[in-house]
Amino acid sequence: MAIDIQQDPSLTQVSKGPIINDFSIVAATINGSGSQTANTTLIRALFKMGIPVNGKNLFPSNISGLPTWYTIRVSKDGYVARRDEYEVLVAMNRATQEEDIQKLASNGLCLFPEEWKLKPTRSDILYYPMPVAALAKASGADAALRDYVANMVYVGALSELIGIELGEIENALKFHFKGKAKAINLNLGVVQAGAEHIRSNFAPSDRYRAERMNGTAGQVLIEGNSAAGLGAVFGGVSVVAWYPITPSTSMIDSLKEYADDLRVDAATGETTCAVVQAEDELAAIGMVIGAGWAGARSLTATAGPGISLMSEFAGLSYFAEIPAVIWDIQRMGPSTGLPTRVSQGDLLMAYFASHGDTRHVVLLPGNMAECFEFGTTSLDLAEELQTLVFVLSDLDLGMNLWMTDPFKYPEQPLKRGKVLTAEDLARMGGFARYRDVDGDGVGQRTLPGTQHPLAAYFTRGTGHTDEATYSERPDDWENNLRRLVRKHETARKIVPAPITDEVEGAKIGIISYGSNDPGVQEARDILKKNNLPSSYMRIRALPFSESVREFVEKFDYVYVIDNNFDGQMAQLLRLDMPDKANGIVSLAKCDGLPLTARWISGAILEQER
Amino acid sequence: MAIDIQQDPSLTQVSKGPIINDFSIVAATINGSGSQTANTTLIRALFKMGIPVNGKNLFPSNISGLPTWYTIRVSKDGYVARRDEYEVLVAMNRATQEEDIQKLASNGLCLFPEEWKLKPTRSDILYYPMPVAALAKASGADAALRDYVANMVYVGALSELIGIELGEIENALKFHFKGKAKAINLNLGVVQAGAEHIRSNFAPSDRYRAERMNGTAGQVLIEGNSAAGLGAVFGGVSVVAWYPITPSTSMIDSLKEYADDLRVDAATGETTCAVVQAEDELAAIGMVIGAGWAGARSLTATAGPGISLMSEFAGLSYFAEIPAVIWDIQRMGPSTGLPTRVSQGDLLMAYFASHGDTRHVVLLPGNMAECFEFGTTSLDLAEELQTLVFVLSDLDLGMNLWMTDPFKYPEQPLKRGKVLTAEDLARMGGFARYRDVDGDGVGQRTLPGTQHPLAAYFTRGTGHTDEATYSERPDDWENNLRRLVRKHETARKIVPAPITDEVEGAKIGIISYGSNDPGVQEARDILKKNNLPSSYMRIRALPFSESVREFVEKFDYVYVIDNNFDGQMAQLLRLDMPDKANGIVSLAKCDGLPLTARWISGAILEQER
Amino acid sequence: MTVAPPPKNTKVNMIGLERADYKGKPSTLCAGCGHDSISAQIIAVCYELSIPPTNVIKLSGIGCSSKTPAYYLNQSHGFNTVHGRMPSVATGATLANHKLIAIGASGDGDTGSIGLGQFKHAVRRNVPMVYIVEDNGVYGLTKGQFSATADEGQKLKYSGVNDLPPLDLCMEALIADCGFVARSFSGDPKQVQALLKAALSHRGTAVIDIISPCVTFNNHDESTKSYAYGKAHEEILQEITYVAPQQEITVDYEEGTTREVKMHDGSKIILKKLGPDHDPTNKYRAMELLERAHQEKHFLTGLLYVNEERATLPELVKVTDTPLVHLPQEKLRPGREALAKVMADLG
Amino acid sequence: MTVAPPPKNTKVNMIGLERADYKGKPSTLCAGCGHDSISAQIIAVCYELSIPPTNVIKLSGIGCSSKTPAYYLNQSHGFNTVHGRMPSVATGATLANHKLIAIGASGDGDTGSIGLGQFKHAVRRNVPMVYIVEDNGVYGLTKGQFSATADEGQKLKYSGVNDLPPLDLCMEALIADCGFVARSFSGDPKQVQALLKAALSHRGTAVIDIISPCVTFNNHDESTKSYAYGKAHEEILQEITYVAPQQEITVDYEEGTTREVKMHDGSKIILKKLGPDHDPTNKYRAMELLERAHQEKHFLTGLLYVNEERATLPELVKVTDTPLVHLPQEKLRPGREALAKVMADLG
Ligand SMILES: Cc1ncc(C[n+]2csc(CCOP(=O)(O)OP(=O)(O)O)c2C)c(N)n1
Ligand SMILES: Cc1ncc(C[n+]2csc(CCOP(=O)(O)OP(=O)(O)O)c2C)c(N)n1
Ligand code: SF4
Ligand code: SF4
Ligand SMILES: [Mg+2]
Ligand SMILES: [Mg+2]
Repeated sequence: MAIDIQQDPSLTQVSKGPIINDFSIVAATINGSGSQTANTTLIRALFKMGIPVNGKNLFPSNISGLPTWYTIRVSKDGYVARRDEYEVLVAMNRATQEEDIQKLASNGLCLFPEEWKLKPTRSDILYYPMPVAALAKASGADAALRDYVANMVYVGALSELIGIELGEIENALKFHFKGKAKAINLNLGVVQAGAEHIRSNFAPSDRYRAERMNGTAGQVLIEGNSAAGLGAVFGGVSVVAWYPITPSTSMIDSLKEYADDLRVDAATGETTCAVVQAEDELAAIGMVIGAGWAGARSLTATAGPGISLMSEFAGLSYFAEIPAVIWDIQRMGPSTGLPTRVSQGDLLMAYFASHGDTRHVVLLPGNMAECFEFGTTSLDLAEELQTLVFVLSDLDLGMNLWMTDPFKYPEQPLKRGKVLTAEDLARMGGFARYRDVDGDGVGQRTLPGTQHPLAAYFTRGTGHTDEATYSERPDDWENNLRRLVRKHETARKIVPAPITDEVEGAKIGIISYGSNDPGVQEARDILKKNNLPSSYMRIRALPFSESVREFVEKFDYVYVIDNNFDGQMAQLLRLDMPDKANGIVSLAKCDGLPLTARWISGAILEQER
Repeated sequence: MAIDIQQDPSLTQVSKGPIINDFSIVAATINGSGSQTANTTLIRALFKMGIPVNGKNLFPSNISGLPTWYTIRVSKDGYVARRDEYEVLVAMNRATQEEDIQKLASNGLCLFPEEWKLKPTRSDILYYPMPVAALAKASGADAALRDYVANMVYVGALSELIGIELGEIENALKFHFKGKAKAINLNLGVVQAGAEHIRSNFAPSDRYRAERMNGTAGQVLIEGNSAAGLGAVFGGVSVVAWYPITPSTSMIDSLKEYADDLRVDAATGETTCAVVQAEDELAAIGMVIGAGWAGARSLTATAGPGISLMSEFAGLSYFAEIPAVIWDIQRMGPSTGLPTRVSQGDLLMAYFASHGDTRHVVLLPGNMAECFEFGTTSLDLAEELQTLVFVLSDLDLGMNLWMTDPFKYPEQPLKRGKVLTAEDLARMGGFARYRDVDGDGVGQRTLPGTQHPLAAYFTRGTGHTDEATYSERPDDWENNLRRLVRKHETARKIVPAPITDEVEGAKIGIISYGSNDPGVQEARDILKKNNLPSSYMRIRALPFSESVREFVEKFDYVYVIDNNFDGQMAQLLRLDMPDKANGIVSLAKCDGLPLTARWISGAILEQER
Repeated sequence: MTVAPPPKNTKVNMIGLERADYKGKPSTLCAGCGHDSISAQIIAVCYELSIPPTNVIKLSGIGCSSKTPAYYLNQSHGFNTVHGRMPSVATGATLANHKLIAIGASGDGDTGSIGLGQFKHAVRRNVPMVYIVEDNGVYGLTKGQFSATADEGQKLKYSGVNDLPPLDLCMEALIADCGFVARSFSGDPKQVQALLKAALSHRGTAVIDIISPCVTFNNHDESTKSYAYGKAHEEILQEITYVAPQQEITVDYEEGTTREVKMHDGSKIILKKLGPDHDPTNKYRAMELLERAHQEKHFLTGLLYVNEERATLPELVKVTDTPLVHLPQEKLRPGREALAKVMADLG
Repeated sequence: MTVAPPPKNTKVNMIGLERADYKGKPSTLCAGCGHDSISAQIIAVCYELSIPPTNVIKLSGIGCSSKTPAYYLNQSHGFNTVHGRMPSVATGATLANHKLIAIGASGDGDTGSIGLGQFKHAVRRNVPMVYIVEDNGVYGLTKGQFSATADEGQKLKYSGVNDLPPLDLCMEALIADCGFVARSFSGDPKQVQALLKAALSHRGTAVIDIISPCVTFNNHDESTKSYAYGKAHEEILQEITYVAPQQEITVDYEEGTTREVKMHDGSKIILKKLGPDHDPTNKYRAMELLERAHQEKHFLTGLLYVNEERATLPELVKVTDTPLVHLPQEKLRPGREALAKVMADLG
C-alpha cells in the first residue's frame, strides 16, 4: 500500500521544489510513550546543523495516555514563535490522527505507523507509512523498552525525508544518554532502520529540506525553568521552599540539581542552598518570609493557584517589608484551569495581591537570558527594596526548549540592601526600622542574631511607628503608607527598564512583554512588509519605568499585546497613565497557546484597516 | 477646686448662648471598662428625644486596658457623618486626657473624675470634676460591678449639663436591661446622683443643649452588622460558615441570634439555617461553596485577611459557577493592619480576586436599609448568576449605631436562578450545564439528588466543554471565557443601580459609595454654601451599571471619593471607561477613620480653587 | 423518574439498575494504577448495595486520585474541587443536603500534605461521608515527589531519599475522634469492597486509607506502598462481611471467631479475626497497633476502629429533616410579622 | 558588642545581664490573663540560663497569646506573623540561621484551628524551636468563640455549648513524631520554668502546651481550662529540675525516684515521678495516658515524651555550619568557571 500512495502521480506533481530550513514538524503522540527523547534528539540535531529551531510541547494534564503534540519549528530567519501551521506530521496517536492530518499544510508530509493501515484522505499531501512496531521489535530491545525506542523510527524516517544529518543525530543521542554506549547504539540502530525504510521504499522527497547553515553558532539550547533555576543558584539564593505545581516544578528540580552540583561542599556534603518541599503554598511562602526576615536570600516557585494561596503572606511581606521572591510560572487560569497550557493571566493578581492597598514589584522575563539574569535581579531587588518581588515567567518560556547565547556571568556583586551590623549600631547609637533616612522610602534593617542590645526590632503586620512599635494612630498609619508609596517610586527607577526598538518612520507603537516577544518580533516583520513599520517596547517590570510613558506619548495610540483574556497589561497601563488611557489599545488572546505572529499582525492590521 | 474653676469669670464670659442639638460628645475611656452601656444609653435617650444622632466607637485591637473613644454626634440637621471636632468631652482615661482635652473645641465642656485632681490648662473650656468613685461606691453596687456602674455618673452629669431628659435615660436603661428592675434601679440611682452632683455644685450651663424635637419619629437604631445578619435571615440563607475576625464577627453573632429566634422550629428545635464555625477562612468558603453547589443559599462573613485566604476558592466559584456570598466587613489593611479601624481598601482585591482572568460581582451597601436589603440581593444574585458575590460593608457601617427607617419586608420572592428539576429533564431530555441557552451567559444547573439519570454533571475548576466534560481544547476554553464575559455583562444589568442625585445647575459631579455617603451628603451642603452645587452618584455595585458612564459623561471631570489609599474606586472607573479616564479625579484618604464632610468638601474646594 | 425499564435479559440490582448505570467515563490514569481498581470497587459496591446513583455525590481534591470520581457513577453529581480542600466542600454539601450519600476521594498529598488541617477538622466534626484516601506515598500528578505518607528512607526516581517520618492517616483520624477508621490495599478487591460497604453504612465520617501503588512513580520494592511490599507485608487484621439489611445473609463462619458491630442504619458488620484478636471498639488498642505497625514498617488492614456513638454534624447543628436545599420559601424567609416584631423590639 | 558594664550593685547573670535586660514592653492583655504569667516565666528562664537575648528570635501568629512576644525579651528580634502560620515562618528563619534560639508563642486557635496543618508539619520536620501553646480553649482576641481545644459540652457566654470533641495538641505532636512533648499550667510557675529550661535544651521541636486560662472569656468553672478546674484536677506527672551544664546542681532527691533524660546539648533533665510511674521515652504509654486523661477529662502535666534521636531540619538539609545568612558572596555565588562549565555542558 505504502508504495502505491507515494507513486500516485497526482500527488507527486503538486511538489514545487524544496523549501529549505523554513517549516514546522509536529510529532503527535500520546504522553508517557517516551517520545520526548526522540523530539529533543531531532531538535538538537537540527540545532547542531546550525539551523535556528524552537521546540514547543503541547501536553495534557495527566501522566500517560492522552494526546501530546510536539512542534519543532525550523526557521532560517531565526523565528522562534509558535506557528499554527505545520508541514511535516509524525502521526503517532491514532486518537487524533484524523484531525492532525486535516490540519497538515497542503504539500505536507505525513508519517504514520504502517500498522494503522490508514486510507489516504487527502491528495495534496504525501503519506509515509512506517513499520514502527516491526522495527522496534527488530531492534532487539527488551519488551519493556520497545514502545520507547519505537519513537526512534520516526527520527530515522525524518532524517532521511528532510535531510537531518545522521551524524548529528548520533551526537544528539550521545548527549542525551550521557555517552552510555548501549543505549546510544540501541537507539541509533532504530534510527538507521527508520531511515533505511524510507530510503528503500520511497522516492526521495524534496519538499522540505534541512540544510546545514550557520545560524546557531555559539548558542545553547535550554528551557526557561532551567535558566531560572541556574540563575537563582548564581543569584545566591540560600533558602528555597516550594510545593510542587505544574509548570513550576521543573524550575525547582533544575535549581536543586544545579545547587547540589555547585553549592554543596564536596568534602562535607554541606550545602549553602537549603531546598525544602513544603506541605503547601501557604507554608512555602511562610518559610520564604521567615528566611528573608532572618537575612537569607529566599524564593519559592509556583503557579496561579499557589499565588492565590500566598495572598495573605504577600500582604505581610509588603507591609512588614520583608524580602521575598515568588516565581510564578504562569499557566492557564482561572481556578485549576489548564495546568499544562500557557497564559499571562496572573499579571493583575500579582500586582495587586492581598487585601488593602498593596502594589508589588513584578519582573517579566522575556527570554532565556532574562530567566537567568532575573535569578539575581529578583533577589537583589527584594533585598534592596525589602519587599516581595514576583517574577512572572510562563509555561512557554519555562518548559520549552529555546536557543540562547550562553549566559553572561553576573558582574555586579550581590545587592544585599540596607542591613546594619553591630558595628553600625554602635556607631549610630541605634536605629529606627521604618524611618526613611535616605528619602527613598526604604528603611534600614538588622538581622536577628546581630550582637547589639539595640539591634532588635519587632516585626508585625499591624500598624506601626517608624520605630516598629505598635500604633493605631491615624497619622502613623498615613505616614507609613506614604513612605511605601515613595518606595514604590524608588522601585520604578531601579527595576529592569523596558527594551525599546524605535524605528524611524514607525507608524505605530507596540507594547508587549514576556513570552510574547518572539511572536511580536515576527509580526513586526510582517507588518513592515505590509507597509506598517512599528516601534516596539518590551516591558520587563512593574511598576513601569518612566520611559514607558515617554514611549506611549510618542503615539496617538499604542497596541498592547497580552496573552490573557482581559488585556491585563493594557489595564495596568491605563491605570498608570489615565491621561493616555484612551490611546491604549488592547489586543488580547487567550486560548492556552503561545501567541503567533500571524494572530498578532492580523489583529493589528485589522485595527489599522 | 471644682467650684472654683466654674466660677472663674474669664471662663464663663466666653459663652455665646446655647448651641442647640448641634454638637458632639466624646467619651474617652479605656476598653473593657463597661462604658458601652453608658454610651448607648445616652444615644438612645437623645434619639428618643427626637434628635438625630449617630454613635461612632473608636476602639483598640485588644480586650481591655487600651484607649477607646466613643463619639455621639447630635445633629438637628440629621448629619450623621464623623466630625473631627467635639464640644463635650467625658475624659475617663487618664492616659489620654491631655491630648483629649487639647482637642476639645473652644467653649467646650470637659467632664472628668474628680479623683484626678486635674489642674486646668485651658481657659476657653469649662471643667466639671465628677466624684466618680465615690458615687459608684455609694450606689451600693457589688465591688465587682462598681467600675461598671461608675460610667453612669457621666450619663447623669451630661443629662444635667446638656439637658438629656432623665425620663428617656430611664427608658433607655429599661430597654438595655430588658426590664430587669434591679439593674435598672442600680444604674438609674447612679445617673441621678451624677445629675444631682452637677446641679448642686455648678452653675447651670447653657452652652450646649439637647432639646426635644421631631427628627427621629418612626426610626430605629441599629448597627450595620445586625442589619446584615437580619437581612440574610430574611434573605433565606440556609448555610452559614465562618471564622471569627474583627469586624465581621458581630454580623454572624447577630445572624445566629436572629436565626435561632426566627428560623428554628420551636417544637422540634430544628433549624432551617445551619451556622458552622469553621477552622479557618479556607474552610469557611469551602463549606459555602459546597453548600451552594448542593443548592443551599450560603454565605460567609470575613475581613481582609480572610478574603486573601479565600482567593483560590473565589476562582473556583467564578469558574465552576457556583453560587456563594462573601460579606467582607472591611477593616484597615494591608496585612493584619488595624483590625478595629475602617477602610475601603479591599475593593480592587474583591473585584479581581484569584489568579487568571477573573472579575467578580461586588455589592456596596451604603446604609442600614441596604445592609438589610443586600442580605437578600446578594443571595439572589449569587443564585441567578451562579457565581461568587462579594458584599463590601465596613467597620463603620457594621459596628456603629445608625438611625434608619424600619426595614421593608422583601416583597419579591427569593430568586433561585436556573435550576432544572427531574420533571424539566424528563421534558427536555437532558441539558448542557454550561450552554448559554438564553444568551445571557448563564447556564442551567441541576442540584445533586435530583432523581433523573441525566441530572448529574461534573463540576470542576479545570477546562470544560459546555456539557461539563473535561477539555483542553483551545476553542472550548475561549468559548467558555467569552460566555463568562457575557455573564458579566448580564450582571451589569441586574446588580443594584447607582443612586443619583442630579442637581439643576450642578457644576461638579461626585461619585462615591458605601459608608462615605453621610460625609459626601454633608459635604455637598457645604459646597453648595460655597457656591458649588454638585450632582452625586452613589455606586452600589460592580460591575458598573450603564448609568455610571452616563453620569460621568455629563461632566468634564468627576470627583471620586474613596476611603482607601490608592483611590481604588477611581481606578476601577478608569478601567471601565478608559476614554474618560483623564476626567476621573481621585480624592482618597485613608487613616482608619470614616471620612468627614470637612475633609471631603475641603479636598474638592482645593481642586476647584 | 422516567427511566425506561431495563431490557429483560440484562442483570439488574434491587432498584432495577444495571452495573453499567454505575460506570463512569473512561479512566485517563496510567494503566495498572492502583486508583483504577478502587474505582472499580466503588462501582461494584454501589451496584450491589443498590444505591441510587442519583442520591450519591462524589467529591475530590486535585491529584491522580482526585481525578477518579469522573471514572465512576456517571449518574451522580461530581465535584473536583481544589487541592486539599475537599473536606470543607463536603462539609457544606452534606449540611445543605444531609440525605445525600457523600463519597470523597483524595490522595495522600491532597489529604496528608496540603489538606491535613481540613481533613482533621472534618473528621472532628463528623461530617457524614465516606472519605477514601488513595494512598501511594507520592504526588502522582506532579510526577513523583514525596508526600507526607512517604516512608522514611524511601528513594524516588526524581526526589532522592525521603528523610522525614510518615504521617499515618489512620492514626490522624483516630485521634481526631473518627468513628470509623480502616485501612486496605487496592490490590485486595474483596477487602476493599467489604470495607466500602461497612463505611457506606456508617453514620459519620468513615475514613478508609487504601494503599494504592503508583505504578509510575512509586513502585520500587523498598516502598511500603509498592505492590511487592504490600503483598509481602500485608497483615490481614480481620475479614469483613457486610450484611445488608434488605437481604439478610447468614455467613458461614465458625462461632466464636466473629464479632458483630452494629451500624447506625441497623446493618451489622461481622468481623473475622484473622490476626491477633482485635477489638475494633478499643481505641487504645487501635492506637497501639498502628504505632507498632509504624515502627515495624508494616501496615495493618481491616477495620481498625469503629464507634457509632458520635452525632454527625447535621445532627449537631440540628438541621431540619427535610434537607435545607428542599425547603420552600415559606420556611426560608420568616413572615411579615416577624420583621415587624424585630423592628418594634429595636424601637 | 559595646554594652556598658552593669553597675556593681545590680544582680547580673553569667553573661553580665540584669533581669531587666530580658523584659519586654508592658503587656496590654487583661489583668490576670494566664498568658502574662507565661511571659514572666520566659523572662525568668532566659535570665537564669544566661541566654544572650540577641541570639533569640521570638515568633508568633495572631491572638492574645501571639501578642506576648512583645512583652518579653526586648533585645530579641520578634515577629508577629499572620494567623496560624508561625510554624512555617519559624521553619524558614531557623533554616536561614540555625544558630538562633527560636521561641514560638501561639494560641490554641492559632495552632489547633487555622494552624493545625502547619503545626503538624513543622513538628514532623523537627524544626529546632520551642513551641509554646498558650491554651485557653477559646479565641480570646476575637472575644470568646470556641477553639478546637475547647471541651465538649463546655458553655461560653456568647457561643453557647460546644458540641465537638477537643483536639489534644500534645497527642497531635506526639503522633507527628515530636521529640519533646510536655504540658503544664500557667498557674504553676515552677513547672513551667522547669519545662521551658528542658525545652530550650532540646535539639528539635519542643512542644509545650500550657493551659492558660482566659480570665475574660473562659473562666467558667465547668471549663477544664479555668483556674478552678485546673487547680482541682491537675494531676502532676513528674517534677522536673533542670540541670544546666555550666553549673552542676546536685538535687536533693531520693535515689530511685528519679529518671535522667539526656538532652542533645549534654544537659540532663531529671524527672521526679509523682504520679503513676511514667517513662517519658515510652510513646505508647504517653499516648495511652493522654487518651485516658482525655476520656476522664483531666489533664496531665509534665514531660510526657522525649526522644533526642531525630535529626532536626537544618541537619537533614545539611546546611553549612556557618548560618546561611552569614555566608559571604563567594559562598553564595559559584565562580565564573562553574557557569562556563554549565554552558559548555549544554552545548
Ligand atoms: C494549590 C495547588 N497546589 C499544587 C497543585 C499541584 N498538584 C496537583 S496534584 C498534586 C499532588 C497530588 O498528590 P496526591 O494527592 O497524593 O494524589 P496522587 O496524584 O498521588 O493520586 C499537586 C501538588 C495544585 N493543583 N493546586
Ligand atoms: C486570617 C485571620 N483570620 C482571623 C483572624 C482573627 N483572629 C485574630 S486572633 C484569633 C483567634 C485567636 O485565638 P487563640 O490563638 O486561641 O489566641 P488567644 O487570643 O485565645 O490567646 C482570630 C480568629 C485573623 N487575625 N486572621
Ligand atoms: S502517576 Fe501514579 S498515581 Fe498517577 S495515574 Fe499514574 S500510576 Fe496512578
Ligand atoms: S481576652 Fe482572655 S486571652 Fe485575651 S488577654 Fe484577656 S484574658 Fe487573656
Ligand atoms: Mg499520592
Ligand atoms: Mg486561645
